[in-house]
Amino acid sequence: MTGDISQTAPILELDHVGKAFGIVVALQDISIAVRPGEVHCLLGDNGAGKSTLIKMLAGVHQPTSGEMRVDGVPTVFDNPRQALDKGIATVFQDLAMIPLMSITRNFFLGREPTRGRFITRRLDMKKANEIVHDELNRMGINVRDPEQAVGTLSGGERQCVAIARAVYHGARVLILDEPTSALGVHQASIVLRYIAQARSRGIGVVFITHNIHHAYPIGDVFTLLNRGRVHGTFRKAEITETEVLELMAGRRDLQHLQAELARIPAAAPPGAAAH
Amino acid sequence: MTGDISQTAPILELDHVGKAFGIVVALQDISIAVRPGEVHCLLGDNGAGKSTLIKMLAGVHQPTSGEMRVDGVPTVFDNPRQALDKGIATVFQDLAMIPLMSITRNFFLGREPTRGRFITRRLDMKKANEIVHDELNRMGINVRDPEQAVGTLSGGERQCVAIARAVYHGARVLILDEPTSALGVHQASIVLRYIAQARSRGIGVVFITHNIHHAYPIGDVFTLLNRGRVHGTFRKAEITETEVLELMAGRRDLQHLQAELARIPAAAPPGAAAH
Amino acid sequence: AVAPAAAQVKKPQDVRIVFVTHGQANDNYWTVVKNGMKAASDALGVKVDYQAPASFDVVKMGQMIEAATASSPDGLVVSIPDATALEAPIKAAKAAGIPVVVIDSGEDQVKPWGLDLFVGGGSEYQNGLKSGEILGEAGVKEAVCVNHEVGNVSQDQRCQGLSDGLAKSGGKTDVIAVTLDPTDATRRIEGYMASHPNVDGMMMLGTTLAGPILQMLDERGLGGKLKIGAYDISPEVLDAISSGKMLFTIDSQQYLMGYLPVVLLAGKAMYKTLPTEAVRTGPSIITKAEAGAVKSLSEEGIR
Amino acid sequence: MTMGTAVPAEPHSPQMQPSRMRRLVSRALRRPELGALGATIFVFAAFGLTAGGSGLFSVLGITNFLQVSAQLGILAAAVALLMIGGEFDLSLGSMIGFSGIVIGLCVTEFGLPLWVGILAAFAAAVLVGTANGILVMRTNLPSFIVTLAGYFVLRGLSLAVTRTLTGRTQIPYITKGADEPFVIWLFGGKFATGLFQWLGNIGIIPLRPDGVPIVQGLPMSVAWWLAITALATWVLVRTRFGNWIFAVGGDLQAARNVGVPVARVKILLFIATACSAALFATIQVLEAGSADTLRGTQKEFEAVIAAVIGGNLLSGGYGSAIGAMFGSLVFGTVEMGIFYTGIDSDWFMVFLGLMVLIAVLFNNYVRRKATEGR
Amino acid sequence: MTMGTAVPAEPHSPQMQPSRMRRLVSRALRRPELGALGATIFVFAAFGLTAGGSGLFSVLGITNFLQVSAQLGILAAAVALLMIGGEFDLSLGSMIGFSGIVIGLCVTEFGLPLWVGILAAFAAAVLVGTANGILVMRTNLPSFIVTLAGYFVLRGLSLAVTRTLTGRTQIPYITKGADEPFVIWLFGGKFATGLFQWLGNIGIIPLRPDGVPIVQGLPMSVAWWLAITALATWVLVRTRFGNWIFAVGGDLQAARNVGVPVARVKILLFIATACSAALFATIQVLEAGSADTLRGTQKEFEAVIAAVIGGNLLSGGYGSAIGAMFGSLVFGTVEMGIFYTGIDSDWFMVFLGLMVLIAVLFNNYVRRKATEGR
Ligand SMILES: Nc1ncnc2c1ncn2[C@@H]1O[C@H](COP(=O)(O)OP(=O)(O)OP(=O)(O)O)[C@@H](O)[C@H]1O
Ligand SMILES: Nc1ncnc2c1ncn2[C@@H]1O[C@H](COP(=O)(O)OP(=O)(O)OP(=O)(O)O)[C@@H](O)[C@H]1O
Ligand SMILES: [Mg+2]
Ligand SMILES: [Mg+2]
Repeated sequence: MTGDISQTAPILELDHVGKAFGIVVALQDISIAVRPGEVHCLLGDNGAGKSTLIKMLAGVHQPTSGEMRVDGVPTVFDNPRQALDKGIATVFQDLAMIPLMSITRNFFLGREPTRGRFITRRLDMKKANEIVHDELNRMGINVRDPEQAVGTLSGGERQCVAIARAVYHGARVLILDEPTSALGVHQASIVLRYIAQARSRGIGVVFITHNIHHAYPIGDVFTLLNRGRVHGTFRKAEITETEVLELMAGRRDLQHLQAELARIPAAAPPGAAAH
Repeated sequence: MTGDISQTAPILELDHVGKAFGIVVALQDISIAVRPGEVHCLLGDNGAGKSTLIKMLAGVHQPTSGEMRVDGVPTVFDNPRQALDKGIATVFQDLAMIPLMSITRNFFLGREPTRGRFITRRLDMKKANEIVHDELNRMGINVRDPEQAVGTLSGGERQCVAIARAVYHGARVLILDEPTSALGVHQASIVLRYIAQARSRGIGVVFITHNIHHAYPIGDVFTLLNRGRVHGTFRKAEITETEVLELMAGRRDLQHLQAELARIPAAAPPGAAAH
Repeated sequence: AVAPAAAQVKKPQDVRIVFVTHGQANDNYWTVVKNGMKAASDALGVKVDYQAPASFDVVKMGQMIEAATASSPDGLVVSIPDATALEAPIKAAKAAGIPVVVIDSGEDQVKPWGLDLFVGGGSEYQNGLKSGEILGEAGVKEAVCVNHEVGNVSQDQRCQGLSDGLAKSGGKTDVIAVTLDPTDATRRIEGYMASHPNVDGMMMLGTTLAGPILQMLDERGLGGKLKIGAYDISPEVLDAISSGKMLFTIDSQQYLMGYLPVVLLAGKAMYKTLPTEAVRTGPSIITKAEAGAVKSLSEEGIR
Repeated sequence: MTMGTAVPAEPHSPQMQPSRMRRLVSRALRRPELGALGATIFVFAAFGLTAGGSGLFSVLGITNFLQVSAQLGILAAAVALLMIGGEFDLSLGSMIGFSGIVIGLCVTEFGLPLWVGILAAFAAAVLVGTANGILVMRTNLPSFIVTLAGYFVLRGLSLAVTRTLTGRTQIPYITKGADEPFVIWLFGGKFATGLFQWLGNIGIIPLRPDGVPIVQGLPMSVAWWLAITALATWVLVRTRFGNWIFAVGGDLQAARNVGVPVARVKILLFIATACSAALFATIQVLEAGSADTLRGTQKEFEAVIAAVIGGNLLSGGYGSAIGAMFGSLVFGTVEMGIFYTGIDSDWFMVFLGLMVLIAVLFNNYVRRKATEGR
Repeated sequence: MTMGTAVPAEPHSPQMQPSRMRRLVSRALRRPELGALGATIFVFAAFGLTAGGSGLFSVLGITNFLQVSAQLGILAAAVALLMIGGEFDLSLGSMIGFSGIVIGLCVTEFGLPLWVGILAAFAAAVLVGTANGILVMRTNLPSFIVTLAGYFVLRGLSLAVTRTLTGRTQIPYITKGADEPFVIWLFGGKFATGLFQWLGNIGIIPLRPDGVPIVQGLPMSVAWWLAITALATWVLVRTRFGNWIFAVGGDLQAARNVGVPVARVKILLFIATACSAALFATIQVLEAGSADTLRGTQKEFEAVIAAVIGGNLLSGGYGSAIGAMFGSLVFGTVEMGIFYTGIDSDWFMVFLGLMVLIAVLFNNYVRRKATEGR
């Protein structure tokens, strides 16, 4: 845990930032930095404030105290559009999809490809459909029809669309709030590969997950949130997988936890016992 | 893979059941059985039809072909209420919560505890609040105020409420559609313990997850769905963890998958490499 | 059933006459017009249709006149609340060869547009003027005009007439805008009276609100203080006039506006006859002397 | 900076566990009716300043705007429940006219006693409400369009039937021959008459020449208003059914999935709304003594306005009956208050619109301050 | 049975990959306007049976109901976009009255040319639309209540200003002295006059005694109706802005989160709606030659009905402008058609309500069959 000053300059920085909803203080005194080419894992229990934190980075919420800096310049995002314009793309935990709209229209919402100019400027739906079809195929999702309403997709399919969209549009920072939670084994591995690719392109990634098997292989920096406060930031070199798991469990007694997990198969059902 | 006839009689059975949405065939020729005191894991890729299947069990969708039997009696659930009345409680993938309503009111929705009789019959909010507070505490969730709107909870907190509700009300069958997807390590382990407890009480459990570390320790029977069809049902005794993982990956080449996962840390970022 | 069939150009059962007016079917005034129309149609055995926009809407009315023209009736009966807006459709009907009779309002347009006949009372403004003069004679210094349709030209003209008529004897007039809801209307009037204690006269522009208003005045002990006039008649108004709670009401005998055009236009279709001069049905002022006599007729919807 | 220090996790940071007191306050501030209360206070203050001396706040003036608010409030309470349940009822106004006609025809044409007529009106309301509800639930059509049919059909039926039977569009003298003082008092009478007589005797209320105070009591509609608001609030806050109303309005699919009998809830709400229309009509008929096919025009609209001013969400799932009560009070007071300010009647609508907007903005401001500020 | 057999996974089960043809058909069947088309066909069939020989389907009759539908349709197209965007505009009807008054006053009181008056009306519309939009977005209040203020204020202003300036509430003879034939033709004239004269000459349209066919052409409002529907459809289906409209109506928060400029979209929608009211007013003023403070009453309501009949969702996020066109056609045809069937006008509203309901039920039935059946 030594301060390493020689690193690349951060793209995004939070400096003693806090966020309150009325009397509920969701975040307090948060300082983190997102650097290019680095995967920054946010760890923490349910309700620790991870989603609230990334919503500030994405321009959905505005901090109630402290300062946010983009490329070192103090910035306030009034809305997510401004964050997007700075190249910060986000996969929100609730996915931010319009159920009644088609996959393609959701995919390009706010960033529609157009054809022609001035008065004849129009959506290029053919191209858009093709892009969507290809991008989803790359993720192992085979949609019947890109003009199908998103509301009829399965939970995992919908999440894939949201990830593909963010990856496609994300230019400098990619924020992923539990992107793999609803994904199958195959799709999840593809998403992890995507993250690795983004990192190697020099994109800064903020990655939230509760799955140690997703977090440890890909993360470079791990920040633990607990009840709205930062409880430590660690580089991968300084920490083992077990320690990360301990962080993820909110520093609860891991022994206890593992004992518990071990107990489970022991409680075999009467039916199974009759075997 | 021998037929074992001596088992306990199933509570729920699907017999060559199919479901179509307009021209989209989501399920076809499905036959499964849910037995008391048994955890039945549904595995399958994203979009395989797992949620559609459990929605039929829960009375949300009606089969378009085939027969469903409860305790051996052919049954059609017109709505989820009828399933609930038979003791079948479900945690839906979209959680089925009303965001503007309080935690307590959501928890007891449709099963409200009342006090007094006839004209003076009223909600027993005090008792309800206490129950909710205790149940959530048991799951490791510390809500500030059970009268807080569900819409202000974090994704994981919300999922815990839905699980606690189903466990509390589920009398004979508990259906859980990716209940641990948004949960922290601690909360997830508690949910697994709950499932084990339910099993030992003789409750039949249907459990959907994409996490092998959650599925294998607890599952007694594994059914693989693929593109709307059952591709095999296996008892735990007949199958290893790796085989289950292979099933979960949709029988894709596991070697390939593991190679892929292994490749990820290799693609270390320039920043990290400078360390 | 009137004349030997042999002489007829057209049989009564083939005759169809269409009314298009600006009065809603559920307005008390126009319902009497309709009753007259119905009576004439039953008597002669001719077919009549009545059509009016659901709310005061002259454009819709123009479109209805066009629709009527399209169904090529043997006669068209219209009211003209807005001459500019209705000029084109009415002239088009006339041009299509349909005889047009004007009722209620629009006497001034009959000659210039080459229409066939006018059947109705005096102009709204003239009636209003008359009401003002009567109230003035009764000693009213400060009157209110209870208008349930602010913005409707004919109602506005009645209030304007009242104001000018009362001004002749030095009185002044205020308009109270109300709705047709009896509670709203009575409470507003009550509020107005409370803050304007000098009001001593009132004109109601219809009978719909008469009952509730009179009751409210009684309750507040204002009953005898006010000199009240109204337009149109209803059993309640007539009773009030008989018992002296109200002074008078202005009746246009609108039953005739429904009855006569049917008879006359049927005559036109069957015998090619039509009067040449306007038929005046009003205004007739009903006071205590006549009130009792017409009450039972009013209950039947004839007056 | 990147390398943080691991601080031991505090089990309870003080900010995350606000005190019981603050929690109670914050809970009170979260109530939907709070903003409406603010708007009410604002409206009274505004009229206190501009129309203070004009009699608006005299006994007569108060009775006056209370009566207007009360009648609207009876509708608004039911409409608020329906709105929380996520539906509309456009046929409300027509149902008022229709109920009045049913009572009138029963009494004057068929010679039945008043109470039978009233029962018939309520029976009709139950029928119409059931039809609305079943149609909405069966067809999945928006209630806007289903009840629109009722809007036209009921208004048309009132007219056609009345004209066929009586040749007119008004039915006068409904209460004249009736020998049912209790029924008339219950819906169209006054209460607290003793109090008002006493107030008159001690000189607080001016007396008429015949010794009767100019205001003889509060209209029964005020009592009905309070009773129905209390009932609606009880149902919403304290019963299972109330819980279900919030649920079906908040998320119909989720409510169905957890076992709420959604169809039953919505049908009952439509019935309640239609019955409030019948009650409104009964009160007006017994107060005015007559029925008219045009009664109730636009009331569906005003009731929704009152409910929305009172903080009920148009999109359903949130609101309160007490809010609707304040909303009716705001609307009724503004409507009557403008009269006392002596504004020219041509400008009436301009001021009505502005006052409603300002009241709602104030409502909004109060609610926002309460839930977000600090 | 429990012990299944592992079947090799088929890469493409045939049911999961419907043919291209079926996909196209299913896509067409998913269009929101399909049901409205069904309803339109139903209405025409119904009137063809009951009023076939009465002149409804003569050239004059067709022109007549087309004109009624066209005027409504101009509003309905804009209202459909606004509804898809998740908002309402109650001030629409008042805006019609107000625009007409603006044109009338400019011409008759201030002596300005007609086109300046029309420009002024549109400028007023842009202002009102902007105000509505900004208020809705700034305050987060439901548009119902914000535009309600406009509903009262604009109607009141029309009345008060007109009366102050002219002493009346009607402004006649607006087009009388105007020497602007093009402007008058553009909004209040007729097109396809040559065609109709020719049809008259060859005897398809009856001629008047003076040799002119009884219908001289289609009113320009029909051309405006088609043009505006086409424009609205283009915007919805083919532009980014259209995409944004669906998004803000479908889920405001999600749309904002992916970077849609929600405030701009909604404000523009309110402006478009107000402008459609100004266009409607211009057409009526130039056709009728007069303005009246009461014009446009209830049009906000009729436009919403037309849009809903046309398959637009009241809750936003789904619908089409072509659907709104069919909806207006259904409403206009029913309204005028009943007249030709010779039904007693007392029963008019009853039948109007039933026809609207049946049309919508039919719409619903068609849509359901199309998307779910098979
Ligand atoms: N709008 C809001 N109003 C009030 N409280 C809120 C609001 N949004 C979030 N909170 C509270 O802030 C806390 C942090 O929520 P957040 O969603 O950031 O958690 P999280 O770390 O993302 O949890 P999870 O892993 O379960 O998604 C929660 O306790 C939640 O109840
Ligand atoms: N209402 C619907 N209309 C049309 N298609 C539907 C509908 N509901 C589901 N589907 C389709 O059925 C398929 C199965 O969906 P389902 O939600 O059951 O998948 P799942 O196995 O639960 O996937 P996941 O693991 O991602 O949750 C998907 O391809 C989905 O697009
Ligand atoms: Mg979260
Ligand atoms: Mg699923």
